[in-house]
Amino acid sequence: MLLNQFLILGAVLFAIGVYGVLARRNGVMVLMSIELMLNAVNINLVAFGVQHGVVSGQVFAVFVIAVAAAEVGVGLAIVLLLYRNRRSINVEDFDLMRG
Amino acid sequence: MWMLENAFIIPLIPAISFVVILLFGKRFIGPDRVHVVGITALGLVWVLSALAAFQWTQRVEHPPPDAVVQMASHADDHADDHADDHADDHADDHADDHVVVSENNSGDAHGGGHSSPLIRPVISTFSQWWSNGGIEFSVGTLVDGLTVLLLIVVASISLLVHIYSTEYVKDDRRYVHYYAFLSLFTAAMLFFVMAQNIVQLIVGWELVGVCSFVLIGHWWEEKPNTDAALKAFLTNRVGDIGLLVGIIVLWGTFQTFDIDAINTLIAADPGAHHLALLVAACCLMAAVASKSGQFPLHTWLPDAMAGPTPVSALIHAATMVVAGVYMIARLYPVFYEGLSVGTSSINLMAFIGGFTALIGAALAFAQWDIKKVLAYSTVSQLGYMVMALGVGAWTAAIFHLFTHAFFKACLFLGAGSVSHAAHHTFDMRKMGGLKKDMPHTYRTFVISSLALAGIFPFAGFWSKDEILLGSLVGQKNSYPLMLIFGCVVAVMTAAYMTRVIWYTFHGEFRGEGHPHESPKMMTTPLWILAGMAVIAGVFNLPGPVLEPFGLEGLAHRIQTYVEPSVYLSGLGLSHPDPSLTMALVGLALAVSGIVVTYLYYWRRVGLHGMTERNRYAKNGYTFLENKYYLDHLYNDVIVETVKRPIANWANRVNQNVLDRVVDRAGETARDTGRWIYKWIDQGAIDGSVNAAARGADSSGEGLRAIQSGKIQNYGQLLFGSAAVLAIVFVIVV
Amino acid sequence: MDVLLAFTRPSLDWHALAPELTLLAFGTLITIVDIIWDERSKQAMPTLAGMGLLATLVPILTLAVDGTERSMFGGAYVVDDFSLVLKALFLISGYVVVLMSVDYIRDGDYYENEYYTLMLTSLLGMVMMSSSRDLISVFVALELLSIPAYMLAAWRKGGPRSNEAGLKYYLMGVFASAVMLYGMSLVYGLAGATSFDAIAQELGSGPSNPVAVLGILFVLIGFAFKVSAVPFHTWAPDTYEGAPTPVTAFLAVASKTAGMVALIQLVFVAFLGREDVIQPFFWVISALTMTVGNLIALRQTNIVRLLAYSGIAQGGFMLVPFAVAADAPARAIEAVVIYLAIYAFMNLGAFTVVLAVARKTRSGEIDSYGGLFRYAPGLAVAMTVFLAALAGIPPAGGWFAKFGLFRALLDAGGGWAAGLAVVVAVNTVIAFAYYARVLTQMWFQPVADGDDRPIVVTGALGAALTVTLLATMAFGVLPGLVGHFGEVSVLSALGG
Amino acid sequence: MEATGFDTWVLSLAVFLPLVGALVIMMIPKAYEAELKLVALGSSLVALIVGVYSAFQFDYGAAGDLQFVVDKGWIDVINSRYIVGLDGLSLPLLLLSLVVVPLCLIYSWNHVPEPGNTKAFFILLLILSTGMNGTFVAQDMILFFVFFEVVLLPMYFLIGVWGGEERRYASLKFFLYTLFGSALMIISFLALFFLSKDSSGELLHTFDMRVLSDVAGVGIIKNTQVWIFAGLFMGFGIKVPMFPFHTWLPDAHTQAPTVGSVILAAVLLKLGTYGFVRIAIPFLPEGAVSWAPWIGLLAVIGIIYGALACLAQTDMKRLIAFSSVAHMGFVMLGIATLTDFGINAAVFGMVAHGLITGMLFFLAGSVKERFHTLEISRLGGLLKSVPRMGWILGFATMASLGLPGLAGFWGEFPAILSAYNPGAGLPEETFRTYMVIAAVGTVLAAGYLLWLYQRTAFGEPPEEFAGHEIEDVNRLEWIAWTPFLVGIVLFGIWPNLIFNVTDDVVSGITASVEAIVAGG
Repeated sequence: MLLNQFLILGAVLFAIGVYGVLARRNGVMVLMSIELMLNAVNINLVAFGVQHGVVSGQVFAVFVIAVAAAEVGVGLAIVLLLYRNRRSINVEDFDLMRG
Repeated sequence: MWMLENAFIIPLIPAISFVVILLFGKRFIGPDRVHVVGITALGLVWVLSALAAFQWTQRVEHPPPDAVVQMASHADDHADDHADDHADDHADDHADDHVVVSENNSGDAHGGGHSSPLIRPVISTFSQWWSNGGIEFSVGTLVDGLTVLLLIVVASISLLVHIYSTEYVKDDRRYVHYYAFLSLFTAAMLFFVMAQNIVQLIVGWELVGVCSFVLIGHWWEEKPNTDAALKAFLTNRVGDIGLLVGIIVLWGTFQTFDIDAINTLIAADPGAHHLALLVAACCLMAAVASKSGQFPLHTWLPDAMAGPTPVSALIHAATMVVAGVYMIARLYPVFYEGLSVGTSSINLMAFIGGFTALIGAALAFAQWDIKKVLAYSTVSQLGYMVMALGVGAWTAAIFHLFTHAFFKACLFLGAGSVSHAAHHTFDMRKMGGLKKDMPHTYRTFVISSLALAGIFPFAGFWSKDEILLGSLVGQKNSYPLMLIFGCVVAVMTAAYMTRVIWYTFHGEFRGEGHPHESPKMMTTPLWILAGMAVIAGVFNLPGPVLEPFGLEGLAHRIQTYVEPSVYLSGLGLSHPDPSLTMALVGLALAVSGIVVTYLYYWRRVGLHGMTERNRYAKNGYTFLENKYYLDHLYNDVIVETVKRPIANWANRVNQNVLDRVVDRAGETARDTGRWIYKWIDQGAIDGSVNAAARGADSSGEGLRAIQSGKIQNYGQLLFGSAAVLAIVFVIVV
Repeated sequence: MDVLLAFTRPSLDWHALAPELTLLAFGTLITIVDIIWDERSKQAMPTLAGMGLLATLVPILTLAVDGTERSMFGGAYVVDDFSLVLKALFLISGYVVVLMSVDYIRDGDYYENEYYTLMLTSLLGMVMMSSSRDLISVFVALELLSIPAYMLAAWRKGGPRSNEAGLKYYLMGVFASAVMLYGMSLVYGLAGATSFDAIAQELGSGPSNPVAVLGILFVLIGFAFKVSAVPFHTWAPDTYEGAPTPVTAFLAVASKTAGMVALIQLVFVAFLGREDVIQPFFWVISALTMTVGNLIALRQTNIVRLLAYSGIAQGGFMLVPFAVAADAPARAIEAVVIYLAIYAFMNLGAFTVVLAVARKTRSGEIDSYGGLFRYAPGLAVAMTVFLAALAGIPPAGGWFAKFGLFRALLDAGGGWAAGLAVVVAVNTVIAFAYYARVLTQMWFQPVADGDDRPIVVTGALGAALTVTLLATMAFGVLPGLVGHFGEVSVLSALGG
Repeated sequence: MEATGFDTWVLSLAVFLPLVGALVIMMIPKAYEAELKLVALGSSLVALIVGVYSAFQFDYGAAGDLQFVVDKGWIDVINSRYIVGLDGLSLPLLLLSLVVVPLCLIYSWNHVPEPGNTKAFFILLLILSTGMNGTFVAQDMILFFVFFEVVLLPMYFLIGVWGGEERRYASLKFFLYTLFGSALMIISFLALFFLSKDSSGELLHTFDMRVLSDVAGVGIIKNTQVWIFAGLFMGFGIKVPMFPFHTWLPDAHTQAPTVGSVILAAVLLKLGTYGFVRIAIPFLPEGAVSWAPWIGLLAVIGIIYGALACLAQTDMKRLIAFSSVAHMGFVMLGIATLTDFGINAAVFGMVAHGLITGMLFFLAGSVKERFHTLEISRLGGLLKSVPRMGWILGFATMASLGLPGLAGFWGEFPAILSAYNPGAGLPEETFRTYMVIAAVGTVLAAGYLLWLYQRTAFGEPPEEFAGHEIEDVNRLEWIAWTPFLVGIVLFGIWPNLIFNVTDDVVSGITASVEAIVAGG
């Protein structure tokens, strides 16, 4: 099977995700980008799992998906909290503490 | 022989009296009565020393079998009773040395001109003093003729000075401390002269130095006194480098500190370790120069006159300053071999001695302070002794040491008595005509002066004559240069003493107030010393003088009793036969000196005012008055390095090349310390440390920039460094 | 496909799982109690939580006594001495943190019950982490301990700083774990299995493979983030400063320890074969972490932030042994474990003092410690001990931790190790420079704003203080106590 | 030999009694000042008595071997044990530190320096004492290290809390310097632990100093030895302090409170030199041989340099501090010769310097108390205003410039002497040069000390103090000082009191060094 294509897809997705995290100012978009990265990982895992013909890859992927859900939940909660207190979800604004 | 074996008691007594006076002086005894303690102690010391001297003569007259070195067996005893002084491995070859010694002795007993058997010194050692590297070093006493001679001298002078002082420093602000330290000094000096090993020599040497420091600075409220005290101590310290190194070299060569052993080893095999001995001797010469005021380290001695006059008499005329001479005599083999006295017609010691004698005498002319005149005269006489030792006339030197002690002490005490009368001034320009007011002082002063000048039949005549004789005949070949020095000095000595007497006792009284004779407590010691100045000569009369009276037996007593032939025989010292001509020449020179000066001052003939008229003479005079600018040299170079001018000499700065050079040197030297401290220590070393600290601090500040507070910068940093690491590792690994 | 269908229910060793289950039980219990009597239950919460943690220690003890090594889920989950030691450590530090929290949480406006629930959950994650020997279980444990921590960091609802702390921690956290996961996926891809032993076999040796290197690096980086190693530390200072102080202590100690545990497993079991990657990586990282942490700490004026950077530096010290992981594995693990144990107590102690002082001064500035020795000598002395320990000065505990590092390095020997040793030496010196600034304030300076009323130390804080102080001193005077645990954990971790 | 019965307790008591005292005092509230003072003095005195007892029980015939040895398990994981023992090398130094502490307590009995707080002050002194005593008896490197470090914090606080103007800077500097040194030192210890082999080539893996000095570094190749020695050199050399690591000393001394300076000079500096003799040289003979010339060089530089720096000082206390640099230079020179002569002299020098410089610092402290200045230019006429103190100062000065008959001499003279014939494998010419330089140093010493004395004691007291009635030496000072004065005289007159004790140990050390050098 075409392992490499999957890997490349994964890598590309991952790269996009990274770019998003580092470049987008909107908190929510950052969260999305992280999801993107996680899915890149899932693709890799599943692909490898199939290549090796073992189930663990998919199991791992399932775990990742589950955890990702939880993470995003917490993430949104925090962003919401910030929005309530600061009226902004622009990650650039949050630099009360530095140095 | 009990006294000789237990000689340690002698220094112990004044030591105890020191402690007693210092601790109980003020409270229990009472400031006005402390001298009783001191005098009693010294009286005791004197008796014991006399006893020791007597017992020594007995030992020489009827030597107990174990005292004579002839057959090898004694070598073994000796080896045994010294096994604890130096490493055992030495004991053996030590024994062999003795065999050699005895052979030598039988060899040149006749050539050496003395048939007396070689009497071993009485050596008694006490518990191990210190130990190191498994070797145990004992403290002990070495008593022989030289020791007892010094014992007598120190005890007598010190006793007389104690008595004299009761009047002289009466109601002084520190009467108690004064007597305490007189006692301590006496103790240290006695300890020094009976030292059994060279470490003890150092100890005594330094202790007397400290006492002189304390007593010179006795009136420490006035800065000049303390300056003088410091100058004395520091100059001696400079010499002590030599002492330290020299003794270390001796240790390195012979692996023992034991004086007896060292002397015997050298005497046994004169040729060996010549280089080491040369180094050692030169180093020790430096010490001698500093302690015994030899050129060029003599400048402290005149300043030391800042101390109370009795102190000057005791320490800076009779006893401490001869410590150097004593050390040469004590370790004579070292110097003899090291400086190859026997084989060359000139050597360091003789030259330094002669030269010192010369300049000392010359400087004595330029002084107006009576004590300074005497001080320079002391310098010159010490030079005489060193010169005598340098030419190999051991006995003559010691003989002169003996006689000189008495008449010079007498002169100092006389000067003290004068100033006591003339309102505590020592400036001869404020004296004059004291002859009638203080007859006793006058007479004793004149007698001692004659003795010093070397007029027949006073003590000085005999000893000086022997020195001149020694340098005439010398060892193996004569010392013409030294002979010339000696003669010139003889003339000058006579001359400057006459000058002193003129200015002090004759002419009109130039001071204010009514001078009066000093009380008994001061004149009595003067008379005693004057008496000695007359008769001290008899102790070493040459045979011919005595033949008419059929007393040949009494000839050369000092040579017989004092000379440590057991050490010297190996060196093959000779004793020149007395020569009438030499004696007459010496006498003539002295007389001529007196006569010329007499004419100059009393009869007003001669080149009066020459120094005013003649430019050269004037320069010469200034040159003398400035003591050859040596003081500048020391003050600037050496003392300024030590940060503060020790003598207040600003008024004597001359526009003189030497001086300007010296000034610069001084400036530079003085700031060295400060410079090093400022730049090297605080600047370079400490600076770098602090700089490191600052660097860390500021880099910390710089790094804080990373912590921008912006999440995404964090992210970039995170992923960026991740990427970098990844690339690096992927490539490298 | 039959492979996928061949599923057999794994055998569960209940004794082995007892600690986790107890913890879980108490977590749920707290929630239930909260639901039943919400307001009235407030007082009981800390007690419950504390009891839960102590209760959890019981099965751990029984397991330790029993001593047999238990393995489940095909080696994905192992209970051995190593894991037991660390579980105990987690629970004890958790207990101290609870003690620290009691008054703090009660007096501020916080959701109290959830706070403890989340803390227990996070601890559950840590406890699991110490047993995980498999990529999946490690990942799950990691998230289980992290997610509650994200929330706790933001726990001061109204406080913008706290929110910001939470956000930063969260975003960086998930970002890092995404990176880590990517690395894991690659590793998995090459090994074809998730269990560490398998990975060790597959990656262990053989020619270097860029993908493997990349995978390993990313995985390590994920945890390097967790232990706030430079340059992945950036979140730590801000989060520590913003988060409620007990939480900060929790993050600085417990979650850092968790990260270290994971690293130990990964490095010494899974990747040990690739020392060509591991050792240089950790050499660089640890040197960087120590130095940067210390240098920046020099410039801090806020005590918590100072402790944050000091914590980063300490993390750097802990990473040092990894740089000789392959050359001297036994000593290295020993060193790390010992360091973790001692660090937990001395750092918690320091934070406890900070809490106690802050209750009076209401300030985190170092200057507010002026003259502490005058009006609160007890606290001053305690703080002195903790700082001395952190600086590694006998007889306070820290010296033995540092000693462990040197020991590992010199056991490995060689120029690189010696070089790192010197770096450590220099850093201990720098470190003292800023600890000394606190000491200076406490001892040498006049009382800040002249207010020298004594400080009342509440019972809970007092208890926390006593525990940490005693432990710190005991470890210093009789390092054997802690040394023993280091030793036992080595044997099991290296399967020896 | 393993001790039995009460003797097993002797050393532990001597070491830990002060600590116990400190703990007890912590319990006593500040209000009961008299009580806690008594407890402090009591504990330190009992420790001293125990020490004296050990000195009497000590078998001087076997001064070469350890006595009162206790060997119990301590940190098994790293195979480090609680081993303490007393031999001829430790005994004098242990007694020194045991004597100094109670005297310091007495001295500060009624006037603890600003800002007061007797309790804390005494506690710190007692902890300090435990650290110092422990270092001198520890026979296990880790134990040694711990005690060596325990000393730091108390001294840090003594300087920092009770010190002068610049105290923060001085205390931190002192601390960081020493910390750096000891960090490198522990690295070297570990290197020794891992590399030492016994004669059969077996790795020893021990911290036991007895064993390590027996094997004397066989099996560690020379290069490694040199490196390990370098670490030890930093550790001990900074403590000594040797040029150029000395800059912490003047600051620390100048800023420290009087008793702080006294203890620093009397005992703390000795930890470094003791380390050289006890650890560095016997464990690494070859390293020592290759380092000795450089140590000697730094030593003589220290001698001259310290003296010159003294001449630049305007502050009495700082001058004394720099004189320490010079004096420790003599000690290090003695050690550098690797001869029994030199090392014995060094040990003597440690004790002598402890007594003399300690005395000088006491004096400086009392002068400061009475005149509120140590500016040499502002002082003067002490002999007049406070005669007894003036005389004691003179005495101490003389002792310090190495006057024969007082203790100072026996530290200097044999040290210089030993440089004439340095130990096996050392360049003779070099060391003879050192010898001469050192001898010159003695003159400079006389220079700056007498200069100091002239400026402070001689002359008339300056006007500013003319009016006031100034108290001369008071009773407490007499009690605190007399032992020092007696010691200086006693050891000066009969140096064998110390030489005899140390000689066996030292000979043993040098013998093994020579054996190694001859063998290699």
